Amino acid sequence: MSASTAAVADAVDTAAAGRRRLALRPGTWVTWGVLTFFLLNLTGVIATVLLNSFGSRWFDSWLPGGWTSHWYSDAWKEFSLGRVLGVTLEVTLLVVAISLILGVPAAYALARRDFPGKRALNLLFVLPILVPPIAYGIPLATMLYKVHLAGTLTGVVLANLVPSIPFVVFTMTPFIEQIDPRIEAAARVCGAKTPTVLGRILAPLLLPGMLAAGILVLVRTFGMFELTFLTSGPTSQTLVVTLFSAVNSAGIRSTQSIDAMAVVYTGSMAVLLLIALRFVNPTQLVARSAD
Amino acid sequence: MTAATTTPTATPSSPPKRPALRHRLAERGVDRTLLLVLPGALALLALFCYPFLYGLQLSFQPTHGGVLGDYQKFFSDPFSRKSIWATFSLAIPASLINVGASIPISYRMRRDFRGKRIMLAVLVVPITLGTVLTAEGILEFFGPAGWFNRTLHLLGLAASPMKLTMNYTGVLLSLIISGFPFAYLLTHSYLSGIHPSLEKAAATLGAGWWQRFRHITLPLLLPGLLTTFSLTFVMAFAVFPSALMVGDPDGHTHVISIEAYEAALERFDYAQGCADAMIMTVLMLAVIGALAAARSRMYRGATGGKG
Amino acid sequence: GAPGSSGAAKAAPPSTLASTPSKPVSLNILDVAGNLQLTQPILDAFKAQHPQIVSGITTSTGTAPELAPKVQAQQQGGNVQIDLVLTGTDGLAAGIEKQLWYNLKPYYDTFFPGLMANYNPAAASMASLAQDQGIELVVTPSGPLLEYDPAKVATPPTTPDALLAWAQAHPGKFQYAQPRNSGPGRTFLMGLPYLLGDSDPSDPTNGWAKTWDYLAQLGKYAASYPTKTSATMTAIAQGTAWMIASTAGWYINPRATGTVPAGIKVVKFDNLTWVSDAQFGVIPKGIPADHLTAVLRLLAFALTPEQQAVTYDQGYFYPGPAVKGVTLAQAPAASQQVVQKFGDPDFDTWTSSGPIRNSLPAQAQVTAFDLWDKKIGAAK
Amino acid sequence: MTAATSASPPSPRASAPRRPDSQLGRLSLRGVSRAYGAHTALHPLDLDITGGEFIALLGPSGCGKTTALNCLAGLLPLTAGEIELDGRRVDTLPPEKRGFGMVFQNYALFPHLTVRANVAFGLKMRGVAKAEIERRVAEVLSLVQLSEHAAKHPAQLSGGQQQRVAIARAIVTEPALVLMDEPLSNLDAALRLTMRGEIRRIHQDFGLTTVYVTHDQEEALSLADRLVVLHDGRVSQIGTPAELYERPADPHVAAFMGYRNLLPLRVSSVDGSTVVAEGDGLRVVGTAAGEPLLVGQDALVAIRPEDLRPAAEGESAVGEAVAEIVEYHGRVLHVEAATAEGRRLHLKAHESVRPGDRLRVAVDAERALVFRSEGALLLEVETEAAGVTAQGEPEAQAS
Amino acid sequence: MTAATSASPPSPRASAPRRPDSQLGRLSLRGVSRAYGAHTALHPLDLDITGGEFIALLGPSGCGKTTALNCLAGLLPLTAGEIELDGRRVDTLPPEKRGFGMVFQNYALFPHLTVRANVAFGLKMRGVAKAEIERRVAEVLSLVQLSEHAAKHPAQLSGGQQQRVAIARAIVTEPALVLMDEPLSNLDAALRLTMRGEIRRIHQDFGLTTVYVTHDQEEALSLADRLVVLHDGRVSQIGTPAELYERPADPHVAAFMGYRNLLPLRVSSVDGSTVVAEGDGLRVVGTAAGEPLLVGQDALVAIRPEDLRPAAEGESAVGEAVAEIVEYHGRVLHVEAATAEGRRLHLKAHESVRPGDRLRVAVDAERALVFRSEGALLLEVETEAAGVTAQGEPEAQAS
Ligand SMILES: Nc1ncnc2c1ncn2[C@@H]1O[C@H](COP(=O)(O)OP(=O)(O)OP(=O)(O)O)[C@@H](O)[C@H]1O
Ligand SMILES: Nc1ncnc2c1ncn2[C@@H]1O[C@H](COP(=O)(O)OP(=O)(O)OP(=O)(O)O)[C@@H](O)[C@H]1O
Ligand SMILES: NCCCCNCCCN
Ligand SMILES: [Mg+2]
Ligand SMILES: [Mg+2]
Repeated sequence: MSASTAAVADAVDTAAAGRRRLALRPGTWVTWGVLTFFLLNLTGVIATVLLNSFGSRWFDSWLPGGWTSHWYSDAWKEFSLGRVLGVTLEVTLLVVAISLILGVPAAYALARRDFPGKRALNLLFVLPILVPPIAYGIPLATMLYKVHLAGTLTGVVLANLVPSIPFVVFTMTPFIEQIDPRIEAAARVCGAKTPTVLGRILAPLLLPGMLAAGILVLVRTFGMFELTFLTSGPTSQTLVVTLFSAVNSAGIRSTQSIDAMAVVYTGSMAVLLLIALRFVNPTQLVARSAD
Repeated sequence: MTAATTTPTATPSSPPKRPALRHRLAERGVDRTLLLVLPGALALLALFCYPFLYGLQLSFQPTHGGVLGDYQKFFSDPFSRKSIWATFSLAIPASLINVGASIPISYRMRRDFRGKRIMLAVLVVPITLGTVLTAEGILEFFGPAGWFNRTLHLLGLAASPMKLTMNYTGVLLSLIISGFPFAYLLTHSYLSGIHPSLEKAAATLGAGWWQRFRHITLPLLLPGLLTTFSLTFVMAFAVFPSALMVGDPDGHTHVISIEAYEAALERFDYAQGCADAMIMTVLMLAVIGALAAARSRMYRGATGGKG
Repeated sequence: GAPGSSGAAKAAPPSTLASTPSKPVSLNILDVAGNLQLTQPILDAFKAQHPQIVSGITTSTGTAPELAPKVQAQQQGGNVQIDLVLTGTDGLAAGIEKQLWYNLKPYYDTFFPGLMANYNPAAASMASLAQDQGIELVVTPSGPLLEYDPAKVATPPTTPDALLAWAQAHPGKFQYAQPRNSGPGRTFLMGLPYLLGDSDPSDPTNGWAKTWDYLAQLGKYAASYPTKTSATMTAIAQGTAWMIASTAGWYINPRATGTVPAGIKVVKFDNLTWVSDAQFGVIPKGIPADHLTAVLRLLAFALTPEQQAVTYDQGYFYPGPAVKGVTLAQAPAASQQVVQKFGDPDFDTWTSSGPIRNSLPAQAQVTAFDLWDKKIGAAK
Repeated sequence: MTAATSASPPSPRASAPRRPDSQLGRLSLRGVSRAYGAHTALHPLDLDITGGEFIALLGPSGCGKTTALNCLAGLLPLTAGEIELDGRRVDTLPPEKRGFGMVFQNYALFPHLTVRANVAFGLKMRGVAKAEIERRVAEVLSLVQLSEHAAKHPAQLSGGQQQRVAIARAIVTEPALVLMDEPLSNLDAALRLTMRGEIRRIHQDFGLTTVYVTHDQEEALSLADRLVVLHDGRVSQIGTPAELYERPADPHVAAFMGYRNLLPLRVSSVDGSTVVAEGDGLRVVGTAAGEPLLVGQDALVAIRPEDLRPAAEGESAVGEAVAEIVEYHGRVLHVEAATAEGRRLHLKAHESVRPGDRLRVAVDAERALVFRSEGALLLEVETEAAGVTAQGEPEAQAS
Repeated sequence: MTAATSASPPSPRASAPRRPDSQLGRLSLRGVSRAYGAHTALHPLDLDITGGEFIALLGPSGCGKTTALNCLAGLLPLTAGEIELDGRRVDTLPPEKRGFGMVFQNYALFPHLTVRANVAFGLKMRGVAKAEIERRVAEVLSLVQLSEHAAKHPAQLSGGQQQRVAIARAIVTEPALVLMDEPLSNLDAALRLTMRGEIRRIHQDFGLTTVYVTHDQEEALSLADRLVVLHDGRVSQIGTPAELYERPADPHVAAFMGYRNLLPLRVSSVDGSTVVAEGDGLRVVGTAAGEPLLVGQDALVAIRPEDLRPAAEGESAVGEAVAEIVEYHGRVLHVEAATAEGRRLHLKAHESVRPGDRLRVAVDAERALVFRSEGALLLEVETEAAGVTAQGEPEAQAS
């Protein structure tokens, strides 16, 4: 990789430039070394799980002793993955839809207006991302029990909205800020009323942003363990919680079928990720302009 | 929220009263557009603030002892008190390693090269792995008979397998695997926000690469690094499932979230669980606040080419 | 300071129940013992055979420590969502202490005629732990046993002293998991007082002097104590441990599923006193009468000999059946094959040769675990 | 030096053959003003605009031009005052009801719509029939010479083309009034010149009434029938290009109109409108402009560089200065010279002048305007401030 | 119309009294060129720069100006050629070793350092003693009139002030050569004028040798001793301002130098250097420029607007045209007129002209330059292309 960075433009280079690159070498080597080491380990971590899920058994050896796919059917049956995936899908889609409906307008107002109390409001929208989910999840679960929503799908969706709404707000903000307010003004001057401005001008322009935010919330909700764990019941568990219970609950379970479930989980995430990366730059998955 | 919709108070001086108020509010940015934040804000008030305050209030109603009974209990029981140490001793090294490694790597990766986007995409993968797969993978890969130890053995680097799982190291590894890419991508985006012409300018002024880094890039990057540190810290501080799965939850990785979880959901002592959660929040916010304070004392302006 | 508090927990059970729910109900079953491994086929069969009773069965899994708080929270919220809990002695006892389960005695005559008489001796003995607040479903004499890799251990120890000597000769190669979280670990712990001749095997605090002393010795040479049994299984599978504490179920099942190589062998201590283990179905107070009826019908169904035979399973809780006269020959063919292939031919003679004792009551177990943590675990 | 005769301005400017009638009779602004909190961005503005006129709002950055335009468009509510269109009050109408057209500084094209759809947008909003829309859009696009780009998206167009789309979009609805906010400021010099011509041509051809905001006096002078010069939210002067160019009402307007020499002197004698001002070794015989002057008062004398010429033999000179910087501007040289007392003079020279040459300069009395000075330091401050604000706010802090 | 006499250019321009000696004797570029992959951004460039000279690199966007400057600064390695500074080869040195000063288009001020620290940076890097640094920074800051802003951060300064900090930073180390990349392009018109003067003054006062990149011909003409006009990475012409202004080497340079009328005609007769070109009802008697012409060849006739004047009675006119757009520019009017055949002519008028007036225009033969046409369509294409590329890339699509 380091060769390709250097190669492109500087193919016909002067001696001086060559000398300068030479001087940078140790640092470059260390850097790429660290990165390669990290990626190798990462690959190893993923690959062992993947291989194990297809291995009939894997003891003291480099590779499994035989190959099979029955762990997947086992896991599917044992953990009722069909139902769990259905619930997961239902929860995530609801969370995405609701957090977009609540988050996008809020993001719009926050991005476009300066008003007294905006700092407090911003804080309200930042805190749920900063405070550890366990810390507010425990009282939230307690409250949901009181109102008979704990253990229900509704309860899980409500809990997951807490980090998702802020996430939509902060993902959307740069997208909204990119849109020149004068475009809205132009539409108005052209005779467009508010609904038309929203529907014909803003919505199409914000669509990439909403897709990005939606997919990111989808990915996050799919993987949100703590809140779902604290608030879900038997019929409202998502895949990640089932996966955790499978690892942690009593009983003898073959690691292979757990790994098979983990692969199903990661596979679904990877698909979502690939879709997400079509709309957003990788750095946007973690970075946002709002901090 | 705001007085956007309240009835106008009489303003005797100006004859057209209604427009004047609307105008005065509009001047301060208050108009009907603001109603748009209302649903989202109300949802968070109901689902975040209210439960949080409810938990706070609950934490002052312990089953035994006075108002502060549960807080006293937390701090007087050495086992629970030690969870603070366990949390910090994981979160701080993990964040330092993640941010520290991100700096040189993003510094090198600034130039454009073929495959950069793919490289970045690969780095996003761990964020989506999920704690369970990461934990399983760590157990298997770094375990005594895992590829990691087998490779060490093959290379003659270790006589007996290193114990890297079910202990502090395991959790640290999982925090690095999930946290490093996150820190890297953030650092990368902060770094690419620094206009390359600044370093070029420094070069024409006689600064070598180290001086350019030391005097120009680093100071400009520092606020971003602090933010990155804060966010990685937040993630590491909240560590929960992996502390259970690849750690030693009754010992060195008995972090504060486990303490809170056990109090509330294994001992059915919600008051204690809430008190633990409050302690956790306060500690976390204290660290974030300190970092933010440090950050506010630094240069935080534009890092584009222009001043 | 518990969230809300309603009278649901104190609600008296309905005194009379119809024999069939007014309309088919959907049941939520929580398994905190791994019991579904054995009983899932029974649930499926019940659902298939009694659509007029259940319209659906949802199962989920959890851990025993979470059980009581979860049920308690639901009961106090007046919103009990769990109709049946499948639990070991730990969850059972925690609920009894907090009065979370229905007393089922009033329904014995209607739903479980001749219940106690039908249990085999080991099961009958264990059933007393339920104090009529749970229906025992399966039982196993459990252990303690030792599993070893014959490629590395030529002659396995058969006495505690021999084990200690072997561990001393092979430091770090003997392993058992933390008793609090591991069946084999706790069976090993509860079996030692009998093997060592301690003064009162039922009193961990005052009667286990030899045991604690022995474990402290052993701790010097044993490998570290993992939090889960499966870690010890992995260790022996991967060759990092050569000998581990085990039980009948843990010996057969992982080898059958391929988690542990089939070549691993088991050995029993001389003069072994078995420590039995059992699993129960308990019903949280506060579920609707129709659900209660359905659950009771389900539990009764599970105790029929045909269904009990299913619990031979893949040796997971070997043998499994709690009811008299259910033999391996009645079990499904696949089950028979597994047990024949991966079980030890001597198992049946072993279990009939030694005395079988109940495992400690839950409270005493907790005491024992705390002591172990303090005296043994903390020393590592 | 040649005595350039002032060209008489082409007063009723437009006379293109196919010029249609204006949609608008008269637009009246009465005391229109706007405050942002405590800061008054636009002090009461009175202005009557006749159909077909081209009005330029001119002034430095931050003087309130955009504010005024947005008030007209309805994008900003007024703090006070009213706007009447042919006797009908419009200031209470939302922008979409006013029926004006507007061209924004950065064009504000709808990026997701094609050129054609951008232009058609306003007609669609008005519910014009489809066939009619097509016809009118095609007509306007051909007028702005963009017919072959109709299917493109704005991002695929050059700056000048985008500019023309913005104009087309604003005029396709045949609005009573077209508002333009610095429409050329994002273009480079050459293109700005070309587009300036286009705008004037479209204004004439379509019979538009146009209010045009700019901070470029050359642009304003060359385009407008009438100019409104704003300063700090207040009107400094309203007049035709020639009026402003020849008779600026105050030193601000003068500075804006190219009177680059602004000399703070003291009035030494007054004779009717002829005033003599002296100071620092300089002596100017000039014409009183603005308010009457008294002997002894501080004055500000405004002279264009092209009006300062070498003094003839025996002629009384303004003063003597040494050329410091000589810039070549093709046919003329621009000279910056300093007097012994350090005063800087800007002048144009047609002969060869070199740095270091001593120059005796003179000015015709009617070319030197003498204003009453509102404090001697004002000039300095003013020049500096222009430097600061002209650049606009420093980049917003990223964070 | 007045026949403006061409001013003779002030050749050895500088002669300020306290002018120090230049640090540089001679800088030679030999075949300096640079390619990006297959695209050659800069074709071999030969140039000798003498100490104290002010050289402007002039050309439209994308012509390779920045590339050339970056090659000089060492920020971009050369593809071929060498650079010698007083006989010492410097093109192999990294930028930090060359000791040149550079002013970037966007200033590239260090935003986290105060003005003082920005200026001191280069001295600090060279390990100059603290007291000495302080002295020299103070001196330079007072020279650029920023002493009272020394403690501010760049973001707190106006554009012009930032500009001056950038210059101060580049010159404080007394570099052999100062490189400036469009330093004024981000400023508004008024400030640009002021800062232009400053740059020239600093160049003189400090005895600098300066290479200045711009796409603004007026700026280049007014500042530089010598201009290098680039076109598509190749040198079109190198010469003094007057040479370029009066004798552009090709139509590109002419267009750049303000010959706004570029008429594609056909050569009808050649007599020594006097050429007659005709077409579309126009007839121009002009002077051959560039390569020699033959009768019947396509030619491009370049005339400045200010050189087109009303034909005198009986004088043979270039042609007749109807005024279409008349712009008021103070003392002169700018007229755009169209011939019956649709040709557009740009001219300046000092008398009153109104749209619709018929004009007979003439030009002095020596003011009309006749170039051999490199294809008749070239002009059209060229003008359009300038419009497109001058704006730079169209705004990036928001999304
Ligand atoms: N939303 C606002 N809130 C507060 N003050 C404002 C606002 N908009 C403009 N101003 C202030 O009002 C004054 C006039 O602003 P305006 O935008 O009308 O100036 P302008 O003449 O258009 O300037 P420019 O040439 O820079 O566009 C300025 O001082 C500006 O700072
Ligand atoms: N890094 C690069 N890779 C490939 N091509 C480049 C690169 N930098 C510049 N070019 C190309 O080289 C040519 C010259 O670019 P350069 O930046 O020198 O132009 P310029 O004259 O400075 O233009 P401008 O006035 O727009 O700054 C252009 O065609 C440009 O597209
Ligand atoms: N500025 C980055 C904020 C992104 C918040 N997401 C962090 C949580 C990742 N698990
Ligand atoms: Mg404006
Ligand atoms: Mg450039």
